[in-house]
Amino acid sequence: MAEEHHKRPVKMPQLNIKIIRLIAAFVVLVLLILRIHNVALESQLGASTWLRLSVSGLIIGGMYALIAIGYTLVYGILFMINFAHGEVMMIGSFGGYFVFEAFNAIPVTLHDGTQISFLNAQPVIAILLAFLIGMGIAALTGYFLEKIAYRPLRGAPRLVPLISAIGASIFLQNAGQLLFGPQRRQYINPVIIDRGLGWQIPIAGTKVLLTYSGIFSLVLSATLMVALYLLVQRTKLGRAMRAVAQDKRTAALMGINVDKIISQTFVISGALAGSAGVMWGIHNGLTNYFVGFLPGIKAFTAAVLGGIGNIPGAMIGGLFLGIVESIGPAALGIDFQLQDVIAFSILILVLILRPSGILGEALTEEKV
Amino acid sequence: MNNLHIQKSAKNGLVFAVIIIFLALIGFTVTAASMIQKVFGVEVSVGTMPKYSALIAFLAFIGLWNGWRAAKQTEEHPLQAGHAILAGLASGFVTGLFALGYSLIVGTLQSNGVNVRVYLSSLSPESIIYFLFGQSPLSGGFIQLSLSTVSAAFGALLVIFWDRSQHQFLIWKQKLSAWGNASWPAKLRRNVFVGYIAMGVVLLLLVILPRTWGSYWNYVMGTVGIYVLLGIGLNIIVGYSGQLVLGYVAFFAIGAYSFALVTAPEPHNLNWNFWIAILVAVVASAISGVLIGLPILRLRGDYLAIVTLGFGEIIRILIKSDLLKEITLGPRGIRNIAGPTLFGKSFSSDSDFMYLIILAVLLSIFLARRWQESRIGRAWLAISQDETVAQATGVDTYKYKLLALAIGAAFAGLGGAIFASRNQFTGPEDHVLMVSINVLCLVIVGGMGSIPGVILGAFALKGLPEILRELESYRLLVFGALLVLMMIVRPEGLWPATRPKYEENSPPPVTVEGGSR
Amino acid sequence: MMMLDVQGINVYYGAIHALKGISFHLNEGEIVALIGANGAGKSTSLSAISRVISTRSGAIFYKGESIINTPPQDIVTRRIIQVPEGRRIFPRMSVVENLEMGAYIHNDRGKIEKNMEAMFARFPRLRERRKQLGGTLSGGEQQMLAIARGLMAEPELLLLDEPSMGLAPIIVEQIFDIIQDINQHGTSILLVEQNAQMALSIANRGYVLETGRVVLEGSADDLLDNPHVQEAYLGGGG
Amino acid sequence: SGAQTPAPANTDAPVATDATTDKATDVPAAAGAPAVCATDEFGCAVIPPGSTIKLGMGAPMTGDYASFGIDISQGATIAIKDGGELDGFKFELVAQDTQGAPEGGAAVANKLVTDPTVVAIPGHIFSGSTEAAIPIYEKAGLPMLSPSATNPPLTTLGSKVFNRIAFTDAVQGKSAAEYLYNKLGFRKIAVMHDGGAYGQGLADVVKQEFTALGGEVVAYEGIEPGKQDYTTVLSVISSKNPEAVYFGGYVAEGYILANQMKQTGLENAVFFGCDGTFGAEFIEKSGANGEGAYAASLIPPDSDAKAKFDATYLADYGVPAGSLSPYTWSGYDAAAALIAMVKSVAVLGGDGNLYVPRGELVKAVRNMSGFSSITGDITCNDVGECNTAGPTFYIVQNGEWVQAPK
Amino acid sequence: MTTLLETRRVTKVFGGLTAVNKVDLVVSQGMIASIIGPNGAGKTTLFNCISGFYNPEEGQVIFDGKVINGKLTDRIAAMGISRTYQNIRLFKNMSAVENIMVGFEPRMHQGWLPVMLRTPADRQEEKYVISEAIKLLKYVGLEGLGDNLATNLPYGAQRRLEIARALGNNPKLLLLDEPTAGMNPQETDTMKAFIRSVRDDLGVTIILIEHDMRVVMDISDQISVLDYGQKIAEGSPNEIQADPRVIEAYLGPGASALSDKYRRERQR
Ligand SMILES: Nc1ncnc2c1ncn2[C@@H]1O[C@H](COP(=O)(O)OP(=O)(O)OP(=O)(O)O)[C@@H](O)[C@H]1O
Ligand SMILES: Nc1ncnc2c1ncn2[C@@H]1O[C@H](COP(=O)(O)OP(=O)(O)OP(=O)(O)O)[C@@H](O)[C@H]1O
Ligand SMILES: [Mg+2]
Ligand SMILES: [Mg+2]
Repeated sequence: MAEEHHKRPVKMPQLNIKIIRLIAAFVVLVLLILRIHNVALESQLGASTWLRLSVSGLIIGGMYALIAIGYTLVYGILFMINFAHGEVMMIGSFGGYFVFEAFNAIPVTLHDGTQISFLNAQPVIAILLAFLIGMGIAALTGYFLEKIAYRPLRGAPRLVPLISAIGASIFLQNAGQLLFGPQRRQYINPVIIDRGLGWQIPIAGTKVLLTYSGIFSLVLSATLMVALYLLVQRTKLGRAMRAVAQDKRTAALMGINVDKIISQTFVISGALAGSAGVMWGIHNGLTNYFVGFLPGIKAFTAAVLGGIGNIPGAMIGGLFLGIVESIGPAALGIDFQLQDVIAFSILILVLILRPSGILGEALTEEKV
Repeated sequence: MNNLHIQKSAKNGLVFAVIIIFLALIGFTVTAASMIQKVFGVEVSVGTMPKYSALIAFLAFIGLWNGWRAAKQTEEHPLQAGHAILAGLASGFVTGLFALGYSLIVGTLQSNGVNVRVYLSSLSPESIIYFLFGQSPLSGGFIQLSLSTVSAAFGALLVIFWDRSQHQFLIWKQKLSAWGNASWPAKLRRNVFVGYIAMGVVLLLLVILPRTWGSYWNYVMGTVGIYVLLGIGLNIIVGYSGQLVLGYVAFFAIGAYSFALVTAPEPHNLNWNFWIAILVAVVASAISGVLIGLPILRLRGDYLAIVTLGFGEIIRILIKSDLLKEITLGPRGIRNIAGPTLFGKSFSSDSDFMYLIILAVLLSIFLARRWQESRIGRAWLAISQDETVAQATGVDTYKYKLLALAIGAAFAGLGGAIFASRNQFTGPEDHVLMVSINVLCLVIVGGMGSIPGVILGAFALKGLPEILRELESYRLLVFGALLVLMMIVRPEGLWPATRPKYEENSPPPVTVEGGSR
Repeated sequence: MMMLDVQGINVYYGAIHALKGISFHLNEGEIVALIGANGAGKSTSLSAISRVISTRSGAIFYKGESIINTPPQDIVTRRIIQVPEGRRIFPRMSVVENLEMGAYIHNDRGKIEKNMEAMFARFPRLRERRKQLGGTLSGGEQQMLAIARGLMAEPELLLLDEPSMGLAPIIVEQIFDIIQDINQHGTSILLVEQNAQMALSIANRGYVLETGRVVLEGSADDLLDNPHVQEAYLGGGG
Repeated sequence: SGAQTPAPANTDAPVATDATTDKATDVPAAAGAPAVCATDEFGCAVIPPGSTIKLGMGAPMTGDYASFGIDISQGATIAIKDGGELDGFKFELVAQDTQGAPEGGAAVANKLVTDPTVVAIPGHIFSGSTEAAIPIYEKAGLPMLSPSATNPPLTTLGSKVFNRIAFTDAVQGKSAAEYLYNKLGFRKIAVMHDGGAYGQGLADVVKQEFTALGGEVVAYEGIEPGKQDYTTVLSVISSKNPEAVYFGGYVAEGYILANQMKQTGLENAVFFGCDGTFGAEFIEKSGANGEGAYAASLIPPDSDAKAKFDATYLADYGVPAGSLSPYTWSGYDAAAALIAMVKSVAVLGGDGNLYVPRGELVKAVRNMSGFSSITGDITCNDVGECNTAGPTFYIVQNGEWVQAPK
Repeated sequence: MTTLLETRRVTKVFGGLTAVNKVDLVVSQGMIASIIGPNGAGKTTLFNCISGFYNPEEGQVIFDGKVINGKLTDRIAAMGISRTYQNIRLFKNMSAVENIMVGFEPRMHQGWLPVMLRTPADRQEEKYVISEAIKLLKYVGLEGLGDNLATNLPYGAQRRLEIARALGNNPKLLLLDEPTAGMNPQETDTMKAFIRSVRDDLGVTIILIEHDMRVVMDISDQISVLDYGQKIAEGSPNEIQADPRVIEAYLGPGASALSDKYRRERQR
């Protein structure tokens, strides 16, 4: 199975089709540019608006990217779409929620006698712990998910684990609802990353608010992504993961414990999802059992957009999708309701032009 | 019995501890107990908890299972009674300890006036007290501990009995199958008329049942039937031609909406005839299949999956968007969709619809089989297994893939039209991603590429949740778990596909177990 | 001393009974050849020793200890290394990375570097291609890489599966030279080959497998002179 | 309440079974059946001793709208508890999962009509699911009183059984537009909605009415609910400088918008919500950002009935009133009103069975008048709009909802 | 003899690597032509250019007088070029007969409608294909194994099944990529005879890639040698065996000579 996959089959593009495609792409591009140009001229969207749009796109995109990496990591190794990944993120987000909630309940008296919560007295500890716990339980969920729902299906036809993943996703979502209730729960952020606070950047007469929580999310996701990239490229564990991805049996012949590596992959991918979950909570101020569904689908899209199985691809795909989603409707002058229509249309367009994603395997022709 | 065994048993106990505590946390213990009580014919009165005996029965059942698993894990042949019971005891004890711990924590919190429910919403005071058998946390916990240990030991005993009787059981089984292969059942099986008679009985049932089983079952079975239709369509795309499509609902939506728009008084007041409208729906879906297929069929595997998923979402969002509100009435949906008429007479009762659906399903099975068992089916299969080589062997892959998509879409369109007509209403909420996922699941749960599989799968996917309604809010939880279980137990599907035979008088072919590639 | 002792192992692929109670052994320092037709079970035997497939019954002893319950990764740490059929290079890893994968069980960086140098010295072609991705190497280069990768683990017992398959005659020559050389440096070798002529000419002893059974065994020279072997595996004595 | 018709102890008249209806309403020709059952259009529901009188509800209990279904059904359950007994018979709520979809609505309706002891439906939740269910209940003669199906045309379908206490989008939208234009004096507003039938319905009406009054709707945007970042759309709206942002949708999106308006240059625009965004949750989750926001409501915020309900809910389910989804109170009211109506028509038969004449009940619900409830008095008109009064508008001041000047 | 296939300065580049470099090849009707060369010389790549998998950057492939490069693989198959693969590529989960029947695809004409209606023409075609496929099965010596899934067949049988599938569309030209790889000498001899009989019985022209010199030298009418993508020699088996460049780049001292060498070494 492994061999069938790493030679990602791409059909031989024929010359005429190529030319037609190029022309079509060119026409679409010109139309897009014209449209954007017109809209930009007509609407009075100032520079500040564009900046706001880009920043919010980047932040959302960063989170998509984090989740997408989890998808890609697992896909790279098992060639399966881990449909339950979004739910793992949801569970992570509850981990962070409960840490904040608990810390908020602990009162602390400051030197000057004022009463504040431990959450605000030691925000750094609180945030760190929230991430640790969120990532921890998400990692644990990932670990058991693999062990229970996927490991028995090793070697089954490709779509079977997908269905198992869908079942697991339904299970986890409902477990979340039953455990924590259907209502949304508000994330009590430490004040220093409150969603209303941030840097005021004056632009063209108005001010643009860059929230601390947003920038924090962005920086954190960037850091995590780089760390992960280094892990996969530079460390022995990373090499082992790549080896397992390329050929499980031969990997075993090198002395790699394949099951262990797969477990570890799920743990890492779960932890990433968990961090995204906590971030999502902090940035948006709430969580509930359904919070993983939409980002899950989006991140999956991002992973494919970037070239599924490819870690830098997932990052780029996530950021790209985030930005397209937020700038797209404004730039094209389309109703925001159609945000996802634009996002998916761009996806289709990109894949038609680059059938294996933005950074997917360089388009070599299949060797037979 | 060594350290390793003890460790294994403890680990098993831990697993069951997690299960028990999870079930308690989501309040499933109460629901399970009430169901047990109901099975014994005692209704649970409103606003009260079931009897404690029901809870004991439920916990004992889990304990038996716990002990069973623990004893099996010793992997001894033959099983030694002492070891097995010890393993069961150990495992049960570990589980019990955790149950005790849980009881203490939750019970103490509860008695100290903490409203646990604020954090864990299923954990009502009554359910906590119920879990503690109405006792103090400590004594309630000890009841749990002893119950778990004792029942696990009995579970281990069961294994021993099973082990002892297995040999006998196997002999019986062999005898039975030998007899089945040798005497009249075998003759019956080989007789073609038996097949015809069986088919006749099924047909007769299909004719009689809709009249007799009431509107609810007509509705549920009608839904199952519509999903069979969808399943057969998607099976052509995914099962036969091997293209993973996750946005199948798009074609369903196009079928439902085009049918609705040409028959409903609002918004266009066209009021077309039912049969013409059905045709329109089928053709519109098929054309949309071709149109979306043209640019994207070059994509393979998961790239195709995500693009079609996107397409499904695009259609759904467009339907409810402001942009198309004039045409589709936006999120409100379309009402007063026409029902079937024949010679000016209306056939819109639930059993009429059931017959219509049965007819449509029979027709689609007939067509799907025709295609499947022809050169087209072979070409699809070849494409699904090795597209590159199929093409180099002379198969016009592009054409066949488009054909599969168009036919699959047409079936979805038919399903959508019947669906809209039966509900007399359709709205964007009917065409969400879950529909695609459900149809994909039923195709694979049933056994990819197999038509009987699709039918079984549709019962599993759409019938099961209806049956599980008894479970109330645990319905989907259990359903999700069952889905995972089904895949693990039968990865090749409930009724896997087989290949037809062409060579006469050939020796029986060697088969390989499992569907692994 | 008997290094590897395989006693009556049975292997099934689903319903296919691939190995029907095969027994053979290998003494320290030997080259032992397994020959036989397609599907005779040669590769399966090697995989059974590496424990990447499971045996239904039978025993395998390595240096006197049973390894039947040892997982594959621990087989490798005991320095039983398989160079699998069809090379199975990691296609998206560079030559260097592939070699490092071979040394996965080792942690001593210095020694790994040294071994890698030794491999490059033995296969200069690989040094030229050190940055190239494994998947783009030609068949012969891949085969060299596969052997070098196996040697990076510092094997005591090397299981070689058809090292000459699909290679140009001139490369076959080189490969056989190398095998002999490795053996002379103290590694025992279990060699599976279609090219029975060559295999037996460098081996000490050999076994002939047919449809999952050992049908002949003996010293390499005896086998080379055996009329059945000559007819079936040596191309009519050519 | 109590039996309106005296129960004749021994009527020999066989009870008619309506051929067009389902088994559910078939009444065995029992000696104890009251005469009214023979004449009733739909026959009688027979509740044998030991059984409960069931109210059936179709609601999303799973999926992304589960909080609506669960909250409303739990609200209704409290009403059941408060409803007490009728001649020794208890009431029970059977809430079934529709997942909020029309398909699920029809399935549940079909399921509920097969249970002969289900007498009335305090539902469904969501207009689509309701719409698919109406024809089924129509046939079986089960009166509906929906707490939350607000799509205006539902009452124009000519249904005998469908009634609702949620007020329609048309009524609310019109008064909101007038309030914005006349009372607050705004001339440039942005209109937003969540893309759902309810939210968009409202937004449409507001847009149309506001324009008709002479105002300008500078932006009309739908958002996709369930997301948690709407800064992009708000940024674009902010560039059009509206004086107010009207939003049709639910509180979950409402407070996110109110919060994010402050980050996107809409600090000075007024957030004007609807009854979907009313509730303590809005204040709790928008904090200072919510100050000055408007919403509409049926619920008197400080009524005793509401306080009592909120306390019971917190005790029973651990959820504070602030986190409840809108319509939870209507769920209580719908169930309470139906229980009262059942009590008014049910007859205890001579055989110990309780008989509920279905046709009578349908009529009783439609003729309901002056039933007092948490959300105000319920009086149904001839098409089943039981809440024709306009909404009251509220504004957040100092972290509390107070009634806005009329 | 008429020319069936001609390549003119065919060139295929991968990234920086010129895998096939201006190769001219002429194959006449009825020939068995062999292509040999070191690993990575570009033999398989040349096959891929001929059968349409790759579109050469430069040069032309002319089959039966028509330029075919740039055409899709299924069109080329329909014109009468069939092939097998270096790593067996069967439709694993289809039965052996079905595999062959797929090979008949270019010769079948019934569309989805006739198939749906099961018209007499369709039935007749189907019947014909089944009987022909079973004949082919017999021809390649797999009689009785037809209903087995391809994946369950032994290796040698799979190789022959691949050839049977390739013969399904009644090809004029058959490309065989290392048909005897992984076979022992006895099996190799059987395959050699079989290849010859395909040419003799069916009149199919064959191009063969092989590393086994006993096969190549015995049955080839013409041998072309590739090295680093270029054709370095061409001629009859005797000419090639004697060509010093070929010996240096490819043949080496020869297999039997080698084993003698080892034998002597060990005996010392
Ligand atoms: N993964 C598998 N699934 C099913 N059967 C298999 C599998 N691998 C091998 N077999 C079967 O097991 C038997 C032995 O195969 P094995 O690969 O060990 O043979 P071999 O002697 O190495 O042959 P070769 O010369 O072709 O490499 C054959 O009949 C083969 O078809
Ligand atoms: N799809 C591809 N992408 C990149 N490089 C390729 C591709 N296919 C082949 N090559 C390279 O082109 C060269 C020629 O390969 P080819 O497969 O034609 O060799 P060959 O002569 O068939 O060798 P062998 O005898 O080992 O099969 C090799 O160096 C190979 O690595
Ligand atoms: Mg082998
Ligand atoms: Mg080759």
